[in-house]
Amino acid sequence: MLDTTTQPPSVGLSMVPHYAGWIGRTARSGLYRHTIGLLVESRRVRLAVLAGVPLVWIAMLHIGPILQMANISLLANYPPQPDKSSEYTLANYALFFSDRLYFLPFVRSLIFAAVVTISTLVIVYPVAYYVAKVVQPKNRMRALLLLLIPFWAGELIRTFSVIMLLANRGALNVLLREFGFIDRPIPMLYTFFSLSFGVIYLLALYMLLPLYSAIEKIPTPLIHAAADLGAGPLQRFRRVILPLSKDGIVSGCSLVYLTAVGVFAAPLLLGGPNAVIFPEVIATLFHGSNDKWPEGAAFSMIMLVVSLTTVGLFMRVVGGRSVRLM
Amino acid sequence: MRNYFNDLPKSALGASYWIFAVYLVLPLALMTAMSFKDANFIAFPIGNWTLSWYSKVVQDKQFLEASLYSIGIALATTVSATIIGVWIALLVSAENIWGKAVIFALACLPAVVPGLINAISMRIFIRAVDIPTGTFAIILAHTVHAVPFVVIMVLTRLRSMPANLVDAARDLGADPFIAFLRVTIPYLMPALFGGMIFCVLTSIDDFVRTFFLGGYQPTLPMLIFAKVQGGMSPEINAMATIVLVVTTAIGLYAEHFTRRSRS
Amino acid sequence: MQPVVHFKNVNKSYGALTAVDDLDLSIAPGQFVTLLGPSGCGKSTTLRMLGGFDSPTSGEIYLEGKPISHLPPNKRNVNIVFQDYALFPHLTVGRNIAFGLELKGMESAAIHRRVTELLSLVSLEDHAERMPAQLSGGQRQRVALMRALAPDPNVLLLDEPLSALDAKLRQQMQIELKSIQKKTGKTFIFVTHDQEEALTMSDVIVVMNKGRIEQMGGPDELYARPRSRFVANFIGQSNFLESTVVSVSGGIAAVQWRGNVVNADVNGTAPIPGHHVTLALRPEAVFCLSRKPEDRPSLKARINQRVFKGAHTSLTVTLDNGSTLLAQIDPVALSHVEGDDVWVGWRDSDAVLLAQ
Amino acid sequence: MNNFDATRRSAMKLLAAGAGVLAAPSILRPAFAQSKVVNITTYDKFVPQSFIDQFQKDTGIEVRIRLTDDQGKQYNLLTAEGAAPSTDIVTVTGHRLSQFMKSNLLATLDTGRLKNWDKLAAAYKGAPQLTVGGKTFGVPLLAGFEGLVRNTEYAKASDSWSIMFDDENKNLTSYIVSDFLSIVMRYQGNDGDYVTYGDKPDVAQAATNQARDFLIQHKDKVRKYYDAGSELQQMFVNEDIYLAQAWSGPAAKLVMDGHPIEISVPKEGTFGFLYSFNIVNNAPNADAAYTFLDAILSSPEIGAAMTRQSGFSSAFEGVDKVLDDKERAALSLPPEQVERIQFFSSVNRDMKNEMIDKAAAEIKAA
Repeated sequence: MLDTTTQPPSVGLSMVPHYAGWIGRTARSGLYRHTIGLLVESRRVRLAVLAGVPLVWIAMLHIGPILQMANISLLANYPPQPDKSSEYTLANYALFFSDRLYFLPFVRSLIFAAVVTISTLVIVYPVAYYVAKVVQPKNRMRALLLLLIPFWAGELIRTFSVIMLLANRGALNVLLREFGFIDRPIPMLYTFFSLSFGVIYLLALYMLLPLYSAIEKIPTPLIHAAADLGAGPLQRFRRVILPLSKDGIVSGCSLVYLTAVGVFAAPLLLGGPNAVIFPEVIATLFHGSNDKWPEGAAFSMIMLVVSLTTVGLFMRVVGGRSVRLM
Repeated sequence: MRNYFNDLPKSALGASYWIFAVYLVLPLALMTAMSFKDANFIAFPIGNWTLSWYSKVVQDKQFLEASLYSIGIALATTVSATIIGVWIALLVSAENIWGKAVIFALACLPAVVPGLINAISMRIFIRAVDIPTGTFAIILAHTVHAVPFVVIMVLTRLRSMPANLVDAARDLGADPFIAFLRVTIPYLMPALFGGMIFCVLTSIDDFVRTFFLGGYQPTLPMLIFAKVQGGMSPEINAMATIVLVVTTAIGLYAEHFTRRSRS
Repeated sequence: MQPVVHFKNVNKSYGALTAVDDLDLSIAPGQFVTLLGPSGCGKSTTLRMLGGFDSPTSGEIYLEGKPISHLPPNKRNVNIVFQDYALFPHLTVGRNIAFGLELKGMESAAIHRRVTELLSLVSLEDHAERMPAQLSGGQRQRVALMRALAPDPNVLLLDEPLSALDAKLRQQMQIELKSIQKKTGKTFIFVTHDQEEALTMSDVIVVMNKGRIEQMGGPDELYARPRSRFVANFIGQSNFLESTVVSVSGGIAAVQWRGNVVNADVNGTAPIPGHHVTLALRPEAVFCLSRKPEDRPSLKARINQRVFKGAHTSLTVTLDNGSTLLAQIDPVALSHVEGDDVWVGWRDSDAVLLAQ
Repeated sequence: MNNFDATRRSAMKLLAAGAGVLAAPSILRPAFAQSKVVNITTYDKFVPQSFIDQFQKDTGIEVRIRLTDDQGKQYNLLTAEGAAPSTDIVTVTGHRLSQFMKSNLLATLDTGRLKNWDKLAAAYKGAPQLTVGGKTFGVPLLAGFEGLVRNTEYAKASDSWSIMFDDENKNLTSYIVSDFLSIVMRYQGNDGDYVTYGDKPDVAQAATNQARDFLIQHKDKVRKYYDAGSELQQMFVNEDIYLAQAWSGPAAKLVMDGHPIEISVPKEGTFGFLYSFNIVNNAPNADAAYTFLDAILSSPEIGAAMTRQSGFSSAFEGVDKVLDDKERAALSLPPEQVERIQFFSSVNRDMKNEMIDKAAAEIKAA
């Protein structure tokens, strides 16, 4: 029925693109049609296949270990010991609220995480904006890559490299002394400054990527339109760019906050004597010389619930729709 | 085209970018410089320079084995996390599924549980279900950690996917599975690619989970931690530098590759 | 002849909402059929059910005599051109068109021949290696059409495929679509809310409203003989004259309209004297003369508004009985302006009675 | 949108490579319990590779080393593994030993099965730390103490711990909180090892609190609380601190490397401890473990290698003769200082750990 009087293809045979890929062959093979082909035809089977693996995975490996943790947090003693009872108790949770020894680092951790989150946002926002909107599209990947590469070095190495920079005989102090700005090294390491410096250094990526993807999605003509209507740079930022990048801000802040609450190695290596924060308390309970797993588990549960609730509230108040990373 | 916004603040934005880039790169540059120091401990000034640490590292069988082992684990983690993550994302994005928000929240859970807690609870768990420690357990733990990130990325991409694409494939004779392979997967590729890079990086960087679930073969971070215990020597810097150079080379190659195919 | 598509008492409801209400529709092969109606009238749902993306709540759909209501889309020999084309962004134009053929298991060389042939049908032979993103709107539309035609479906479904194009391109595509349909001889089922598109291309128009068929027929028939007020209003413009039947004879009814007795075609209805009826009268059927004609009945009116529309001029006139009529006239034939008196009237057969 | 193909190809390559790794069954299930294997959890380079190679050749037993960097992690791992450990020999430091023993993680050592047991230096054979109720746990390898470490270029010499609290050293000291608490208790004339507090918890708590309050009062002298020896080394090298309480090993390594560092035992005294190899309870390859431990004891060279790696003195007889002068100098203490070292006991550990941990947390949080 088709009109076949049209000219034959003018391209040579060698230029004939290869059609009929493996998918077509697979789909028509008897084996496929009798196995997967039949399976996916039934709605019910399809739903079971779709839901089965994820639900089992989540139940087993996402919830299972946490439930184990919750279970241990309610035990009087764990690991089980012959001479001690292993009854269920709420004492481990009560301990947290009764002793400011634990409560204080917890509050400190939350405040620290909030400060780090806000600082990271302020530092990274112009950078993300620059890459997403100012850099030419063809160079964007490259500009982004330059910022991503340092994150591939590994947490430990990056932490140590901060030490190399800020120590009394670190690069900065050596340089300042060399140029005669100072006689004695400025103690920068093991202070709140070095701690924030390091943690932001570790976590900036989690802010950069969501911000970048959110800002990149803002149509550039919209910004121009705002300028056309007489909005100055600040107004454009406040009334157009900021609201439109809200999604990215919410996801970036949530990710950085949650990671910062749980950050463990950096405070240990970079913080001064007053930088004791909650994850260290928990780690001490697990690693310390007394068997305090139940307390550690209870504190972990508290930390988990509180940090998740905080982020949940934050999302509700600011109104981000979903967490996104890229 | 006039670019109103860029006139004045452009230079300020550019400066912020470059300052930030220096902030990220400078400490690592110092780290690299230190790998050439001819001494047993690292500190400024560098004094005598040497390449001996590199020759030592390159000949170090343990380092090579640990690197290969880490890469193997990272790749296996990437594959399994991608499969599971896409699967969960598809479930969450499917219509008529009850409790999607709950499933999504639970799928993201491991991302927000601190690593140490995650590691210990996983260790107790795999003992309860009788999985031996070792490669499989490490991959399992790394996968659990990476899945939420894959889910989030894939879900974001799925939400921007025109609903008609799959319908069109079905209409042209593809069953749901073929349509998924032929249309959904290619559409998800940018998200999958990002997710994969993330999986590889978190897996290669992970120490605490690996320690709790690992066997007798050290991964790269375990080896480095163990070496740090004996003192921070330039040898560790040399290792870190090699890792960094290799990953950078791969990253640049990937970028070059995508750029070339785009033009 | 056996209908190629037959909807038999098909219902579709989403919860309390009824999208398609007891649809009964037969479509003969080789026709260009348009489902026309406002948004939410059930035309798209009808199309989706035929395509296999929805299944009827009750009733049965037959394709060439075989029930297909519960077959998945990939098992039906129908293909859709989607409103947004749904071209696969990761495949070249050629591979997009080859998609359905690959799944049919056709070998590579045959696919290549077919793809080239289809592309040449729309003069896009040299675009086979382009990505969809590199094409213009009209080109994408053609590729989507060819992709859907490639597997040689019995019936081609088109879901408002022209709505994304600009006016000029849309007109051009209308002609092209019709010619492709003629060339291929396939049954096209076209969904649109645009009456002009429907009138231009269709062999048969099915006007739908609230999930039901209002009227079905050829474009001229639908235009000239709308059965209901909905159809008369949706296709073209109409004057509606609320009147009472006086008498009926020989297919022409005399009705009382605001003190005047006028004649109208019964249009298949069975008017009963004394009952209330509505007359539909196309503006272009209304004549306006400067003097009272001798040979036909006419009414005196005054011009309210005169609007120049290019090919014709549109007049709004007020009759002595207080009602307003819309008329289309040849601007050369009548030079009267607002406020002037004219005589208006129409041929008996141009006014049609609507079903109540 | 056009880079789909490229990304897909590279991603496919990744997928394929990953699948290949998954498919290799040999690395999926390492067998911990094989007849000819011994599994050891220890530090990097602690057991010399040349020795391992020789041992494997001689006995046909494969040596598998799991690297660790921390006692606590090692303990948690064993605890989590419960009755089915994946390791045969663990490396335990003295101050942690009691915890391992209390949790039933270690097996008693049948010294009769070790032909070379006599090659240990007399002082360490059946050291009280390794002995509970007449039973021996573990082969002592190294001995260390908690010394006062100073940078000889910047910090004055001192014969007393009091220099750690001198205003001159504000923001220039560092210590491991829990370890230093014991020392400060001793400095204040109390029993920092809690041996005598068995039935006097009130006295113990008072002594602990006294030390705690003193440390809180002098918190301004502290630059940082540290955990790992490598941190201490780096702080000294970077000149972030001039003075510290530290385990002798990491400090001695700095001395061996030629840094201006000195270790001493102040007159108030300090504590000493042992590193030991211990066989794990329910060890899957106990026999191979005994063979391995016997071989370890056979030569002073192995002891010397351990000393060089860690900076601690060897518990083996005759190691001194193998070390060079510089190494010997770094390890040697004047006899009167050696006498000030009191080795950690194994009694009353629960009370000690409980009180010290609590006080340490309070100091940090203050």
